[in-house]
Amino acid sequence: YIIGLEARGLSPNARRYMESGKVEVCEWSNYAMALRIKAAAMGVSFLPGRNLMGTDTFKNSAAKVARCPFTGKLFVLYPALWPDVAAIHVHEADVYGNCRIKGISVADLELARAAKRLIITTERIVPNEVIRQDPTSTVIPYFLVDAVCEVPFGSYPGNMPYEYFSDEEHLRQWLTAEKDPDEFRKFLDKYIYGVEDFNQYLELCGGIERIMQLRAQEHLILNNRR
Amino acid sequence: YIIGLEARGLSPNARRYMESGKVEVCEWSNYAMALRIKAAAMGVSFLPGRNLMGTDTFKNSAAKVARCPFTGKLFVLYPALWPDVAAIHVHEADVYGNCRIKGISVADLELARAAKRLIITTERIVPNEVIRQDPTSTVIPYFLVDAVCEVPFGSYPGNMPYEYFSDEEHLRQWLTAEKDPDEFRKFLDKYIYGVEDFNQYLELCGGIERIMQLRAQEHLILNNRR
Amino acid sequence: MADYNTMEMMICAAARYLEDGAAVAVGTGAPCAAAMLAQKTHSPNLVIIFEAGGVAPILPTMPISVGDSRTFHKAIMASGMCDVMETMQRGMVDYCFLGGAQIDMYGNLNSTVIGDWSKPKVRFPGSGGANDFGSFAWRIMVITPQDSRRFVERVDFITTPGYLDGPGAREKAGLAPGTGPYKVITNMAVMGFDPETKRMRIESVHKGFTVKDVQENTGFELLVSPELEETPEPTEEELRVLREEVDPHRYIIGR
Amino acid sequence: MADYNTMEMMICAAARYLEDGAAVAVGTGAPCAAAMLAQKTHSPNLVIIFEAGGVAPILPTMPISVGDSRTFHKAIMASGMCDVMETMQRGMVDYCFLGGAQIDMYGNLNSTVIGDWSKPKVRFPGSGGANDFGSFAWRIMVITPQDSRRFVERVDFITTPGYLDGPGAREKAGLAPGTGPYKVITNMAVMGFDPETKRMRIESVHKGFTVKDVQENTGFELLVSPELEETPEPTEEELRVLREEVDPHRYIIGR
Repeated sequence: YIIGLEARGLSPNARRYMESGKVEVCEWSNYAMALRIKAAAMGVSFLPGRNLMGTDTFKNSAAKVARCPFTGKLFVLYPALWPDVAAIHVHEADVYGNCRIKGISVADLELARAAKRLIITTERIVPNEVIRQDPTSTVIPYFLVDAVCEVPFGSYPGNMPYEYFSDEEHLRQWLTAEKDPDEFRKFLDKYIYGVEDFNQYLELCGGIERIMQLRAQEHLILNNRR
Repeated sequence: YIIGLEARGLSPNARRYMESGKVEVCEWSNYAMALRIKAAAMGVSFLPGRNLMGTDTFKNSAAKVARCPFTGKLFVLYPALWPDVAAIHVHEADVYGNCRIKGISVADLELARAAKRLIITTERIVPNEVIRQDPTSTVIPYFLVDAVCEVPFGSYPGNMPYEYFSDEEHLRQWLTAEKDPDEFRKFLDKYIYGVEDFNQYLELCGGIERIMQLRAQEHLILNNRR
Repeated sequence: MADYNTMEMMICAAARYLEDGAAVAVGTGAPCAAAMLAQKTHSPNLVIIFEAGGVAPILPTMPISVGDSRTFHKAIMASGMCDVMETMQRGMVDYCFLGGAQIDMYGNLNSTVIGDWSKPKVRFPGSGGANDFGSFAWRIMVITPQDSRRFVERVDFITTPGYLDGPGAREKAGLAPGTGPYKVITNMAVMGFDPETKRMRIESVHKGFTVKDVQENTGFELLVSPELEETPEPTEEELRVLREEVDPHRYIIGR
Repeated sequence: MADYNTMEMMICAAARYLEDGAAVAVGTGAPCAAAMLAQKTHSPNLVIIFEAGGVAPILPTMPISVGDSRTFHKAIMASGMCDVMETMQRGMVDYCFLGGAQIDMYGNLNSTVIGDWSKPKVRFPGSGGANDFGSFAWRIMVITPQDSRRFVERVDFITTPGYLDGPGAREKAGLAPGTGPYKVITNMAVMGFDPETKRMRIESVHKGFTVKDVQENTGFELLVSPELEETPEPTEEELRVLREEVDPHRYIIGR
């Protein structure tokens, strides 16, 4: 679970929960988590890494230390992690779930292979022939996929490379609302519980007009619309 | 070392050596070798796999068996392999060595990351701006690369996807020559030791005319030239 | 019934085991022909996978190498060896096809040496991807000639695991439970494996051959299935597709 | 000399350590600004790497997230987290930048909790990629304000390894020999680490500050380098590039 939002600060709501003692916490690192998912993706129950060693992060993780039987060097062993469900938003997918991603993939390719159930949302559905015309571009094959949903702008308010930038104003509003539980409840009622579907949410946030602004931002085009 | 050439049969010369007792042999499997290279590419000295177990292939490898500390399951552990030098032929590279490959990559991406020295040969050099325009397509970054050589048709007599098919006639001639050590010597003198460079070798084999035939074959175009 | 040769018989028999929607890892040659035939007849959604990275191609012709361009012609993905092998290691591939110089009653395969390993009489390529396929796929299929020099009491070298030395041995070695040799298809018969003893048994005999013929060309005692039957012959349609679409140049069926 | 603020001073001081041709793993904020500044001044061939997969971008503006589009704008490669982290694990990245709520005399960093871990007074994000960076990069750089609540005798929680409990401790824990904290850059001084004891020491003090100022704002005893000097001030050119090209909106330098 991620409570840090980098340059945007911490999620106040998540932080409150973490400090409340209501949730049990386990420490890992980004690569530790990626390795755990990669282990599952490779079909093995553990993988070695040379991180976490010597730290309290290690002590409060579920990882173990072992020696390499060939070199005698110490390694941290990470247990494989098989997520029950993963949702990945991609640029293009065919109706079967063959997917293409443009730009960095973080740990999505490993995640797609590790998850027990995989939901793909896609900016656009493309014909199977398009996929088959350039198989080098496929990064997730259909047999890993349980559902494909065409959700244009589905990464909003997040950034979708080459499509639209993140909506920092909306995210700021969200994080501000989180500071006060009542405000946060109101925010959620309006934007999440109060809407029928994703398109309604998008409409509330400025709809296609807003997306066009974010698209211009993504492409580093200056504009004076706001 | 590979002595099997699949549908083409075995290399008689390699087989002779293997049977002569002059070379020491160690057994692995394709995925075992890929895992060994992948371990090096990941920066760890071993990786686990669920193959080789229970077989004489395992007994005559240098792999070891260990239990997963989390699940108690048995795994074969493979020692990392850091090749001294690797040579990889790619479709496009810039002068710095940023590379693009079209089609399957076998274990080349892992190999590029594992090798101590990496030589790239490329069908064509492209400007750095072309690489930077589509960073998703880069599979080998320049900082892994020690040398870049522009060698059009450099995969000949092998297959280069989307460029030209393998020259089965020439390969048959080669394998036939290998059956007799004297014939093989003559073959090597003519085609390898007797030429100044790769382009001369290509010329001996039919030059650009032959490549055009192989290109037609690659693209499944029927032609009557031979 | 149409005339057909031994190779055609074997390919048609093998193809029938590949049900629609299954995934099969193949090499070049007869196994690939069987997979193509299945895909062009009863299993249009068969997923054909090549170890070098080709996933679900629409094969235009028989590949010469498991890594040539044909193996990912109009494929859904052109990936790499680790991705394919790890897909298999996760248990996502149902069938694989293997061959070998020797096979024993437990379906163990030898494609490494004849004679002593350190001083071989004959040296073969070794595992290649065979051990991986045989370790990872749920069901191992073998196409090979019935010959007592091939069907031996004990293989000189276990390159690829069958049921090793009997029931429970694969699991004890660490291989995934429920995996192992499934069918051995020869010029004379189709053999399976007894669920209790994991020993090879004759399940069907091709037209023109008898159990005795099969046993005489086998170097160990074969069990016989209680439901022994005659192998169905290739149909006209199977032969037509095989000859016209799968292998028009008779690279495989002309052998 | 031009006027400049604390943040500008820290960024300029940090940028100077990044020599041409080096590789540096950064997050968002001041470290990224320092890397951009270095690249636009003395280190045009500096390789900037982001943990989510962006490799050697030409940064058009400051990224908001380590995974946003800016991090691979005109990059040489848009890869993924495993590839980047494994590149670091292979020892191919020279520098990384880290921060934290607490740092101790051995350069250990805490970005997890203040107070007891199981009942934290304050909960921070935890490692994120910090432990990985601090384990893999050759040299750890830290930009942080000089404050005795931050510079503590013993961090409440070692999120990311510095020299742990002293000489040889990293190696004993299994971390690569020769790696560890390198420079800690604050509003008052640049600190390095004594090669023998691995303890933090003052190496240069910024104009307007004294060793005493630094020590008074540090919760443990600092060593002082025998070659103590005054930190060079930012040059006009550095400030111009920083203000006009790196951070024109003053996201970082306006803090």
